[in-house]
Amino acid sequence: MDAALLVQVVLNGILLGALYACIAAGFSLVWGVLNVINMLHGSLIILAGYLACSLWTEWQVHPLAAMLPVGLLLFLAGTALQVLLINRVVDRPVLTTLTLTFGLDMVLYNAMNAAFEATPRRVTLELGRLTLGEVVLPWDRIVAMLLALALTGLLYGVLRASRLGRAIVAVRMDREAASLMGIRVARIYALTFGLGAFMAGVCGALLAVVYPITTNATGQLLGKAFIVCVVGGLGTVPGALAGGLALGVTESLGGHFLGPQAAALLGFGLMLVLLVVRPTGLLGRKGYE
Amino acid sequence: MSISLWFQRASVLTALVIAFAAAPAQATAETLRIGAPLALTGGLADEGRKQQVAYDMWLRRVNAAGGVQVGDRKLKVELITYDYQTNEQRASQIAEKLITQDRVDVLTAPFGSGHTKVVAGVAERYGVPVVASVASSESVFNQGYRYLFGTLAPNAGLTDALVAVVKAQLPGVRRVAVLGREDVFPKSIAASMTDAAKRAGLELVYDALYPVNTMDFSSPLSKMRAAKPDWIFVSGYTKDLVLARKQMADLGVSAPVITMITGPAYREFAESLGPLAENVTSATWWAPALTFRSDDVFGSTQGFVQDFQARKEKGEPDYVHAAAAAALVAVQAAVTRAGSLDKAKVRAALASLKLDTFYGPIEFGANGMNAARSLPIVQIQGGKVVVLSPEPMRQGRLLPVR
Amino acid sequence: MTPLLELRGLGKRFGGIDAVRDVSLSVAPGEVVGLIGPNGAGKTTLVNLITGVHRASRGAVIFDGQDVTRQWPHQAARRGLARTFQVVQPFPRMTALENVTAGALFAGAAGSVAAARRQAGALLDRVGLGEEAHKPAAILTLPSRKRLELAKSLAMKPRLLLLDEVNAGLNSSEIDDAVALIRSIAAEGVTLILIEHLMKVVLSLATRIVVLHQGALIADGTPAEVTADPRVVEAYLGAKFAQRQAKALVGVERA
Amino acid sequence: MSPSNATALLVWILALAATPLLGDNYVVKIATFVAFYAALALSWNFIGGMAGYPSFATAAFVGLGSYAGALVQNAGAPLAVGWLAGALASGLAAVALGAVVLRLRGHYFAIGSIALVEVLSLTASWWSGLTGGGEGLNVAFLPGGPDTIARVFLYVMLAIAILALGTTVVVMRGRLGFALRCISQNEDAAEMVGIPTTRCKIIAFVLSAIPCGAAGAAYASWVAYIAPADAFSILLTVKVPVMVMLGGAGTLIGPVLGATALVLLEETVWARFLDLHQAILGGVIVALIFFLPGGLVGLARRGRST
Repeated sequence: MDAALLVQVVLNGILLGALYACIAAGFSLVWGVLNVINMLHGSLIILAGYLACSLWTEWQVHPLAAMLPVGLLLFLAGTALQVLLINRVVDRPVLTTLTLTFGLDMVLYNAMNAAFEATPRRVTLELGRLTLGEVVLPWDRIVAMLLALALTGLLYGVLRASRLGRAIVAVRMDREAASLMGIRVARIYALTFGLGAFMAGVCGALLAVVYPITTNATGQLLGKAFIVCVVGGLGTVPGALAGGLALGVTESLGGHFLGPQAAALLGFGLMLVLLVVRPTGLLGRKGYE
Repeated sequence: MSISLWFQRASVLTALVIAFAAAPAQATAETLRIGAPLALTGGLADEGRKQQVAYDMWLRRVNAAGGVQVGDRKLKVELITYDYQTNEQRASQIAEKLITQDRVDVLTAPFGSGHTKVVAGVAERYGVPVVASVASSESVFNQGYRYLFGTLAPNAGLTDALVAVVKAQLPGVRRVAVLGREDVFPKSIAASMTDAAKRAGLELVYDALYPVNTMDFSSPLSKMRAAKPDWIFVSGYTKDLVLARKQMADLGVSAPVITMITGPAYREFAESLGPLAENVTSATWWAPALTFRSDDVFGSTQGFVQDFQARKEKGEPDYVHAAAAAALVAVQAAVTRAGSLDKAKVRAALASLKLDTFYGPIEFGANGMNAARSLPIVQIQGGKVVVLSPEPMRQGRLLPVR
Repeated sequence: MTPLLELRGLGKRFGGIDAVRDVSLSVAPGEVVGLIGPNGAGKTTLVNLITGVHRASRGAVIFDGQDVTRQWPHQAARRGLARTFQVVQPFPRMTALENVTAGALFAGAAGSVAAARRQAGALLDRVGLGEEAHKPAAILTLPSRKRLELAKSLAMKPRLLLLDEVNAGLNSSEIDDAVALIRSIAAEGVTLILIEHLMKVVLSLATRIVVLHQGALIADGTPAEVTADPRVVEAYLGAKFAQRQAKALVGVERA
Repeated sequence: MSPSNATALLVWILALAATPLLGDNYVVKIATFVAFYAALALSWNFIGGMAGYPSFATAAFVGLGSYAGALVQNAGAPLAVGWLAGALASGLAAVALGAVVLRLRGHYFAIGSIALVEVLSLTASWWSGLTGGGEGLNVAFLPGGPDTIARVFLYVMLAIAILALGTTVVVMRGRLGFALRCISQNEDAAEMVGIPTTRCKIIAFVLSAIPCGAAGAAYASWVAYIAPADAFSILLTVKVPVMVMLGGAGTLIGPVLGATALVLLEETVWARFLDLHQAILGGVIVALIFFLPGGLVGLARRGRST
C-alpha cells in the first residue's frame, strides 16, 4: 500500500468533502435557524447550475464570475418564497414543512424539466490540475474547497459580527425570546432562507464545472445534504464543513478499501451511527430538537 | 356526524370509482393502434424524448404513404403515448390502460430495461406483442415471455466486436480495467466485456461496479491509475460517463484506449466534454454513417437521417432514435405479413421475421432478441462520431488517446 | 417496620457538578416528609433519581424492600411511586378527563379504558375540576392545572407520592384548598414527600422535615428540631424566621 | 367507531370490490392501487398519525417485503407463504431498526427513517449474490388469464387494507391507542404515568411495518420483477405520509380517504396534462398544507362543529 496512493485517496476525500460542505451549507443554515427541512435545496443548486451553463454557452460568462449574480438571483427568489409561503407554516410540525417544500420541489423540478430539458449539460471548461509529485489535485475542487472555507468564514463573520447575524443567532436560540427583544422574526426567517438559497446558488454555479447538470441529480444532492447536516451537527456554522469533510473522507477511504458500492453504504452508515450516538452531530450543541 | 354529511362523503367516493369504470372507449374507424409508454419526465426523460421523436418520424412516413398494408386494405396508424414518469408502477398501469381501454394491437416498451420487463409481464398475460427498442441485456429476455421482442442485438456482440477492433488495430494493448454501473444494461455489458477480454487473452487488472447515483469516481479511478491499464472500459448512463471522463482528466488517469459504453453514441457526451471526448471509443448498435440496403418506409439509412435533420433536431440521430424507429418498422412488416391485426398472428409474423431495414437486418431469435450481427465500433475524432468497423463502412482507424 | 423508601448513599454527577452527594434516608409508610432547601440544592434531582428519570451515579434506591435504582420512570409509576412535575406536564390536546384517565389506565392498572374513565371522573370531582372535565388541558388556568396534576397522580393509585412544589404560583386561598386536598390524600395512608418553599404548608402538613443543601442532607427531624437547627437557619430559613418561629413555639407550649 | 365512519368504509370496500363488475381491468388495477396505498397509509398511521413520529421508512418495509416474498416464492413456496414471509421480514426489521431509530425525535427521526430506505436499497443492489443486485430479481410468473390475476390481486390488496383497518380500530379503541396518543402529545409525561414509551413506540413501528411487508410481497408477485431503485422508492416513502395528511392524520378514515383521493387525483391530473402533471400535483400538495391543515376529515369535522 504505497503512501502516495493513500495520500491521494485522503486528499480526494477532503476535496470531495469540501464539495459536500458547499452543497450542505445553505441547507444546514435553513434547518438550523428555521427548523425547516428544505427539500427544495437540491433543485435550487441544479437551477443555479442550469443558469451558469446558459450564461456560459450564450455569453461565455466564466462560472466563477457567474457565481455571485446567480447567487443573488436565488437569494431574491428564496426570500420571496419564504415570505409568501414558508413563513406561514414555519412553526408547524416537521411533517408539514417537509411536505410543503416537497410539493414546491415537484413544481420547480417540472418547471426546470420543461425549461431546460433533462439532457445533462456542463460548462466545458477544464480548470486543469495541480500536480504535487505523485499526488494530483483538480483545480475546480480546490476552488470548491476555497469556496467552502469562504462560505463558512462569511457565515461565521456575518453571524458573529453583523446586527443581522446576531438577530439570526438569537432567533435560532429562542424564537419567542428573540421576538420579545424586538427582532422581527419573520424578516429574519426570510433573509435566512434567502441566504440559504444564495449559498445554493453559488454552489450550483461552481458545480456546473464539476458535474453534468441534470434535473435527476436533485435527489442525490439532497441526500448528501441530509447526511452532512446530521454528521456535522446543526446550529453551528463549521458544522456543515466538518460534516462534509467527514463524509468525503469516509466515502473516499471506504471506496478505496471496500469498493465504490460500499462507499455509499458507509456514508449512510456513518449518519445512522452518529444519529444514535450523538444526535447533535460532531460539532452540534445539545437541545437541538 | 349528521346523516347528510355522511351520505355526502360516501356518495362522492362511490361516484369517483364508478366514473372511472365508464372510461372513454371511442369507437373509431379501424386503424392499427400502437401503444407507447414513454418516460417524458423523471430520470430517463432525455431518452424518452428521443423515442418519441423516432416514433413520430415513422408515423409521418407511414400515414403519408396511406397507412399499413393489412390484407387487401391500407389501415391508418394511430400512436397512443402516455408518460410513465420513469416510474415502475405507472408503467404497469399504462400498459393495462393501453391494452384494455385504448385496445391497442401492439405495444412498444419503455426505455428502462427493468420497466420493459414490467410492461412485458402485463402484455404477456393479454397476449399483446411488445417490441422493445432499447433493451439489450439477456436478463430482460430471460422470463420466457413469448410476446416480447427487442431490436437491439445482445451485449456479447458489442464487446466481441470491440475487442476484435482493438486487438487488430492496437496490438500493444494488454491490461484492461473495467468499471460498470450496478444497473441492468451497464452491469451486463461490463460482464460481457470482462468475459470477452479473458477470452481474447487480455489481462484484467481492475474490475468493479459503482452504485446507481454515484457523485464521485475519485476512489475507483485512483485505484485504476495504480493498476496502470492500457485500456479503460466504463459503462453507465451519459451523466455517469461525463463525470467519470472529467475526473479521469482531473486525476491524471489515462490509457491508450478509453471505451465508454454508449457515451460517444450520444450527442450530449461530446457536447458536455468538449476536448475530453476526443478519441473515446464505444460500441453501439447503429451509427448514421452506416449505410444499409432497406426495403422499409425510410428507404435507406440516409433517408432516416434526412428525415431527422428535416425536423430541425440538433446533430445527428443516435442508436436510440434508429432502434426505436426500427421497432415500428418491424411491427409494420409483421402486420403486413400476418395480413391481419390478430395478435397471435402478428406475434408469429414477428417471430419469423427476416427483414433488411435502414437500421440493419432484423431477425428475432428464440428469446425475442434481434440476432447478433457485426455491430459498429465508433470513436469520437475531431468532435465527430467516426465508424471504425465493420469493414465496408469503416471511416477511420482507431486512434490512441493522447 | 420496613421502610417504604430507603436511599443508601445516593449520588449524582452532571459533568463536574455533584448535584446530589451521598444522601441516605428512609421513609416509613404513612409518613408525610417535608423536603426543603434553597434553589439548586438538588431537590428536584433527588426526585428524578427516585423516580428513574435520571440514573444514579452512586448509591441505591430501595422501594418496598426492592432495589429499583436502575428502574425506568414507567416502572416506578407502576410500582406506585408517582410524582408531580414542578412545571406542570399535561397532555395538552387531551381533555382533563382523558389526562386523568391516562393515570388510571396505566400506572393505576384499571381493567379497561371505560373503567379508567369512570375512576378519572370521580377523581376530577374530588379535586373540584368536575365541570372542566371536557376542556382541553392546555387551556386550563394554573391552579386548575395543578389540581389536574394531583388528580392524575391519585389516579395512578400511588403508595408514595412526591409533590414537587405543587403549590408554586398559587394565591393564599388556592393554597388553603390545596393543603386541605393533600391532607385528605395523606389521611388515606398515602406516604408523601413534599418538596416545598412555603414553610407555612410544610409546617402544617409534614410530620418530619429533611433539609437538602448543595446536594447533601444537613438535617432530618421533627419540624421543631429542624427550624431550630442553626445550620438550617443559616443555609435556608434565615434568622428572622427562626426568631418568629421560636416565639410561636413558646406560645404554643405556654397555652 | 361512529356509525357513519363504518358505513363510509363499508361503501368504500364494496365500491373497490365491485370494480371487476363495473369496469375493465384498468379500473380494477387502479382500484388495486387504491387498496395498496390505503394499506400503506393505514400502516403509516400507527407510527406517524397516532404516535406522532413522522416516519419515512414505509418504502424500506415495502421493499424488504418485496424481496423477502420474492425470494421465498422463488424457492418454491406457495404465494401466501411468500406474502407472510414478507410481512414477517418487515416486522422483524422494524423491531431491529426501531430500537435504533426510535431513540430519535422530530427532524432527526424523519431523516433517520429516510436513511433506512437508502441503506436497504444500497444493500439490495450490493448483495447481488442473493438479490441479483442492480439487475433485479425475476419472481415466479403466475399462470392465469388477465382477468383472474387482476381480481386475485385486487382482493389480496383489499384484504391487507382491511386487516390494517381492523387493527387500527382495535388499537384506537384499546390501551395501546391511548398510550400512543399520550406519547404523541408529551412523551415524558407519558413515561411518568406508567406508559412503557420505548416498547409502545416499537410496537407501533412494527404494526406500521407488517402490512407494508405483506403488500410489498404481494406487489412483487403481481409485477413478476423487482429491482432496488423501484422497490425502495423515495417517491413512495414521501407520498404515503402526504396521503395521510391529505386525509387527516391520527384518524380512522383519514388514511383511507387520503390514499383514495391522491391515487384518483393522480389518475385524473396525469392523464390530462402530459408534461405539467408533476407541477400540478406539487401545487395540490402546497394547497393542501394551507387550506386543509386537518385534512379532509378535519374539513368534515369543521363542517359539523360550525
